[in-house]
Amino acid sequence: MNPALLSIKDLKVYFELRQGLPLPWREPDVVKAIDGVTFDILEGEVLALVGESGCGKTTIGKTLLRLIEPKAGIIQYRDQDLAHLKGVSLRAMRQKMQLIFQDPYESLDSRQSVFDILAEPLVIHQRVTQKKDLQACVFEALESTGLHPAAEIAQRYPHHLSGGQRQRVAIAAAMILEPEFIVADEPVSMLDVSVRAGILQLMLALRHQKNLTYLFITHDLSLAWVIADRIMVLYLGKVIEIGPSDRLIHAGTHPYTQALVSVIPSPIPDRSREQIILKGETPSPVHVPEGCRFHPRCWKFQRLGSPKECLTQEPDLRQVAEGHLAACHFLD
Amino acid sequence: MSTLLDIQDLAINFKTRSGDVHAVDGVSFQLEAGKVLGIAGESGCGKTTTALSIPRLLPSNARLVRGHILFDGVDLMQFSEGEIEKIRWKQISMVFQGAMNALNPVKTIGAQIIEPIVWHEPAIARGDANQRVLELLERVGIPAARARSYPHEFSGGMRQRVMIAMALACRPKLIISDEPVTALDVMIQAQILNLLKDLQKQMNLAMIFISHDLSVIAESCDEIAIMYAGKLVERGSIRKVFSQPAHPYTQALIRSFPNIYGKQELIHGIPGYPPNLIHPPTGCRFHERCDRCIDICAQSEPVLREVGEGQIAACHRIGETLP
Amino acid sequence: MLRFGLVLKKAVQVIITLFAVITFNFLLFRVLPGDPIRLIARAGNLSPEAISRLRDLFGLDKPLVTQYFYYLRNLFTGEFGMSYTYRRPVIDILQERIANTVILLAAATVIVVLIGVAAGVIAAARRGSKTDQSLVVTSLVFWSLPTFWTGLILVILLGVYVKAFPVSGITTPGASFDSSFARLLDLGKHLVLPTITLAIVDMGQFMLITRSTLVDVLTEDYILTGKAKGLPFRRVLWGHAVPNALLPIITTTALYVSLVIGGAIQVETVFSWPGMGRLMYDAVLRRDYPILEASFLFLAATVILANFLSDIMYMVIDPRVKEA
Amino acid sequence: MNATAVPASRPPNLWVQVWEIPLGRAGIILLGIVLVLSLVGPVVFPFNPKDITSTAADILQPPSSMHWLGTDELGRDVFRETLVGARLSLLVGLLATAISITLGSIIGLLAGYYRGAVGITLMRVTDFFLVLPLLPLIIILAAIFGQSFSITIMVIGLTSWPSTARIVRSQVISLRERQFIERIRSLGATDLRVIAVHILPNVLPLIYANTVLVIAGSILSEATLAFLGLGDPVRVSWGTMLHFGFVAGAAGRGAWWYLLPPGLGIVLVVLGFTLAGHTLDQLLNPRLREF
Repeated sequence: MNPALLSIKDLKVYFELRQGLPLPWREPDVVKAIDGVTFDILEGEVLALVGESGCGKTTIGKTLLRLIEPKAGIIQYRDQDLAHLKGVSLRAMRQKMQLIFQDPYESLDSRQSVFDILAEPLVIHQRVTQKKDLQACVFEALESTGLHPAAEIAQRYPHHLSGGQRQRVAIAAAMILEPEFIVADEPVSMLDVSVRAGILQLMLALRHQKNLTYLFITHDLSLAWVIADRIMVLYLGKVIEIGPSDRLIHAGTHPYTQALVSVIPSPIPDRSREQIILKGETPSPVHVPEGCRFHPRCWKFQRLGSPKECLTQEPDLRQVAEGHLAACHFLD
Repeated sequence: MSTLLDIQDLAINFKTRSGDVHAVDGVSFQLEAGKVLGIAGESGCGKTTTALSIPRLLPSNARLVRGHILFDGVDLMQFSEGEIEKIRWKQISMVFQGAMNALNPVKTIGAQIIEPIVWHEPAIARGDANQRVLELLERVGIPAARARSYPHEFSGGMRQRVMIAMALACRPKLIISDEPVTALDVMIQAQILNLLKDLQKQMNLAMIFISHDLSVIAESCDEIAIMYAGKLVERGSIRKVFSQPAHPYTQALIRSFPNIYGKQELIHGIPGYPPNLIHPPTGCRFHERCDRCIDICAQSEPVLREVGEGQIAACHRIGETLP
Repeated sequence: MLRFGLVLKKAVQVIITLFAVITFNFLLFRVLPGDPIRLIARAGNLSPEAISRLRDLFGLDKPLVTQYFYYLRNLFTGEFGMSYTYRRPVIDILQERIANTVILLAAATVIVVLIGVAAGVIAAARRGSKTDQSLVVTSLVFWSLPTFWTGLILVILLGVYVKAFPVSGITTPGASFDSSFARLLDLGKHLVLPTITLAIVDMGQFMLITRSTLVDVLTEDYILTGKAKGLPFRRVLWGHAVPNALLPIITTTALYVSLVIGGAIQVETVFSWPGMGRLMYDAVLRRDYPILEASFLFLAATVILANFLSDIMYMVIDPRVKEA
Repeated sequence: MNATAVPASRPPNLWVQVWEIPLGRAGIILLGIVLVLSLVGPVVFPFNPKDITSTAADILQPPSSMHWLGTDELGRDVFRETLVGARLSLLVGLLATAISITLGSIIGLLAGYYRGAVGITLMRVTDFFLVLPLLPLIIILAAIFGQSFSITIMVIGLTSWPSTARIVRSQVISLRERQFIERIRSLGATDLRVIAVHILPNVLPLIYANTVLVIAGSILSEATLAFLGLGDPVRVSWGTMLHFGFVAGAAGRGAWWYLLPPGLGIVLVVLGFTLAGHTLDQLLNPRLREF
C-alpha cells in the first residue's frame, strides 16, 4: 500500500447558528458539520467520499483545502500540519492542492476569457514572468485537457462553451500549477450523462500522467464504485465505513452502507432485488442522536430489538478486513 | 386496454432572438390507461417540451408547428383556453421537480392542495374537500396535522410528497411527472419512487415519467421512449429496450450509466456535444456523434421502424448484422 | 407565526437607530456650526431673560457631554426649545401642524398605493403589450417630474386658468360654515390639488416596482403549477402571484414614506398648506433652527418607525422569515 | 452546441445594447439634445444676468418676438436664462453624482466583501443614513452650512450615497458566495486581487446603471433645494429660476412662460437619464429581459 499523502486526525468543523438577540445567557445552536473524523488519503489513490446531502462531505473537502476553518484536529500533509498553516506558507501550499467544482457554469468568471482563466493561477504565484511562456503554458494546458485548437479556445468566453468544455477548462485551470492533490466536488453531476465519461476519463488519465491524488466527492455510490480505489461513507459528520470500493459495494458491513447500496437504481431492470428502504430522513446536525447516531433509522437496530449499546455508546471504527473498517456494534 | 393518450407527429418550435429552435420534431407515441411511460434523454432533447405540450402549458414563445394530441379520443390542440382549463388537473395533473419553487411559498400546503378540488368541483362541500385533503396527505405519508404548514417547513422529499398528494387531488386519469426525483438523495429517491409506484397501481393511473436518468426509468416504468435532439429515436417495453437496445444512441446512453450488478469498469460516453437545434444536423440528428455513421446517415432522415415486438427505432443501420 | 424574539430584536435595533438619530441631530446643530448660542438662542428676537432661561435649560455653558444629557432629558419631557419667529415653544407649533400633514399624506398615500399597485399588476399581466408599454412610459415620466414644479403647473392650469380648485391654504379665509359637512367639503376642495400633485409624482415608483416584482414572480415555477391546476390566468395572478409580490411592495412603502415626506415639504410650500412641510420651508427662510431641528428629528423618527412597521408586516405575511 | 461555429467575442457593449431598445434610445437622444443646447445655446444666445429693467412694462411679460419665452420678474429674457441655467443644473448633478457614486461604491464593496467588524460597521452606517429622510436632511445641511455652489454639490453628494452602497453591497455579498470567487481564493489570490480583478468588473455594470439614476436624482435634488431658497443666489440654475418665479408669484399671475421652460428642462434631462437607467436596469436583470 502507498504511504499516506494526507493524514486527518479527529477533524471537527462546527458552525454556530445565530438567531434572535445575541444574549449572553443564550447558547447559540451549533451545527456539528464534521464531528471528529480520522482517515488517510494515500498517495496516488482516488478516494471517494460518499453520503447524502448534509452529511458533511463538501465541508471535509473544503476544510482540507483550508477554505473552511477547522475547529479542532490535525490535517497532516506529508510532514506539515495544514490545519495551522498561515500567511505565506499557506499560500505556497495552495499551489499543491486544487479544487474542481460541481457547476462549471458557476465556477468560471464569465468576464474572463479562457486564456485569462488559465493564466491567472500562474500570475498569482508568479510562476511565469515572460508573456510568451505564459502563452505556451496556457496552450499546453488546454491541449492536455482535450480542448483543441488551443489558440482558438483560449480567446473564447465561458458562455461560448458547452458544459463539458467548461468543466475541461476548470480542470485545466486546476492542473496548471502542477498540484499533487485534487479535491473534486461532484465534478460530473451537473453534466449531461453522455459527456460525463469523457471528463472522468480525462481526470483518470491526468492522474497517471501527473501522479495525482484525488478526493472524489459524490452522492452517487455507483459512480464512486467505478472511479475510486477506496470509498468512505459519511453519515451526519462521521465516517461510518471505509474500504476498497468493490468490497464496500458488494461486501459492505454497516447497515447504512447496505441500505444505500440496495437502493441504487440500475440500468438493467430487475424488480426482484430486495431494497432496504430507510424510514424518515437524516436528522439535523444540530441535534445529533445519542449513542450510535444512525440508530433511529437503523433497520438492524429494530430487527435486533433495540439493543442498549446502540442507544448509549457511539461505535468506533473497527477493522472488518484488511483496509476495511466500519463503525457499528453489530457487524456481520 | 384502451388508448388514453395518442400523440401524433408533434412538432414544436421556440422563437428566440437567435432564431427558431426546433425543440420537438415529429414525435408520436401512445399511452394506455393504467400504464407508465418513461421519456428519457439528455437536457435539451425535448422531453419536457413534449410533456408540457399535453396540457398546453408551454411558454408564450412556443409554437405548435403540427401534430395532434388525442386524449380520450379528442384533440386537445383544438380546445379553447377555457376548455383546456377544465381538462387540466381534473384529467391531467403534474408532478414537477421537487425543488422549492413548484409550491407557492406563502400559502399553506393544505390550501394549495384544496385549491384545485374546490375549483374543479364547485359543488363539493367544504368539509368533504377538507376531508379529502387529509386523506391525500395520509396517503403520501404526511401527518394530517401538517396541512397548515408552509412549504419551507418541509424537506425536499416531503415537499415532493406534497406535490404528489396535490397531483392526486382531483383523481386524474393521467399524471405527468417531470424529473420527480431529481435532486433528491438516493434513499429519499427510493422512497418517492416506491410511493409513486404504489399509488399508480392502487389507483390504476396512467403516468408519463420524465427523467434524464435511465436507471430511474428502468426501475419504475412499463415502456420507454428515448429522445435525442427533438426526435424520438427508440420506443419499446422496458425489458426489450434495455436488453436489446436497437438505436446506437440508446446503446451508448445505457453504457453511460454505471451498473453495480455488472462489470466494474469506467462508464462509456458519447463523443462530442448535443447539436444546436436552431440549425439541426441534416439526415439523422445523431450522425455526428455516432460510431456507426455511414454516408446515408448525413443525407436522409431515418424513419421509425419496427425492430422487435412492440419495439421501434429510427436508424438506417437497423437490420444489418452487428459486427 | 410572529416570532417574539425577532420582533424584540427589531425593536432593539429601532431604539438604537433612534438614539443614533438623536445623537446625530445633537451633534449637527451643536458641534459643526460653531457657536451653539447663536443657533439655539439667536439673539435679537428673544429677551435676555428668555436667552438665559434657554441657556440653563440646554446647559449651554456646560461641557458637550453634559449638554447631551440635558438634551436627552429635554427630549423626553417634550422640551424642544423656543421658536425665534413664533416666540412659542417648538413642541406646541409642531402639534398644531402635524395633523394637517397627516391628512395630506394619508389622502395621497391611499391614491398612490391603490392606483400604483393596480397599474403595476395590469402592466405585468399584459407584459409587452401596448398597455404595458404606455404604463411604463407614463410611470417613468411621472417619476421624472419635480414635485414642486408639478404643483406650480397644476396651480396655473387648474387654479388660475380653469379656477376649478383653490390653490392655497387649508380653508377658505374668512368663510363661515353652516355645517360640519360644509367645512369638510371646503377642506376637501383644498386637498385636491396638493393630493393630485403628490400622487402623480410618487405613483410611478409604485407602479414600476409592482410591475418588475410581479414580472419576476410570474416566472416562478409555482405559477406554472397554478396554471397546470386549470386555474384561469386572473386567479393565478391574484391568488398566487400578487401575494408573493406584496412583500417587496411593503418594503417599498416604507421607503416611500421617506420620499413622500420630501414631497410634502414641496407641496405644502407651493400650496401654502399649513403643515410640517410649510413649517420647515418658513423655518429655512428665517433660519429658525429650533424648528428645523425638531422637525427633522420628528420626520426621521417617523421614517424609522415606518420601516419598523413594514418589517413587522413582512414577518406577518412571509412565513419564511427566520433570520432578520 | 458546436462551439467552433460561434465567433469569439465579449458580450456586446452595454451602451450599444441600450441604444437598441426604443426607450433607451429615446433617453440617449433626449440627453444629447439637452447637452448640445446647454453647451452651444449660451454661446449663440448670450445671457446677461445684470440686464435688469426697472420699468414695470418689461416685467413678467408674455412671449413676444423680442422675448421668445417672455421675461422674468426682473425683466430678463427667459429663453436665454433657461439655456444658461441648464449648465449649472447639469454640472451640479454630475459632480454630486461623482462624489456619491465613488463613496457608495467603495463603501458597498468593502461592506459586502468583509464580513467581520469592518463589514458590519459599514453596513450599520449605510443602513442608518438610508433611513434618514433625504430631503429634510439635505435642507438641514444646506441651512446650516450656507448657500453656495460647492456646498450644494457636497450636500447632495454626501447624502445620496447610501442607496448605491446598499445595491453594491448586496451584489458583492452574492458574488462572494459564488463558486468562481471561491475558486480564485482557493488558488491563493489576495483580497485585493479578488476585489479588483473579479468582484469590481462584475458589479461595474450595476454601478453604471445606478450612476445614471443617481444623476437624475441629484439634478432633482439641486432643483428642489434651489427652489426652496437654498441654492446659490448669485448663479442661475433651473431651480433658482423657479424659486424666484415662485416668490414673485408667477404662478398666481398665470406667468406660465416663466415657470414652464426651466421645469420642462429639468423634466427632459431627468427623463433622459431615467429612461437610460431604467433600460440598463432591465438589461442587467436577466429575469426581466424579454426573450
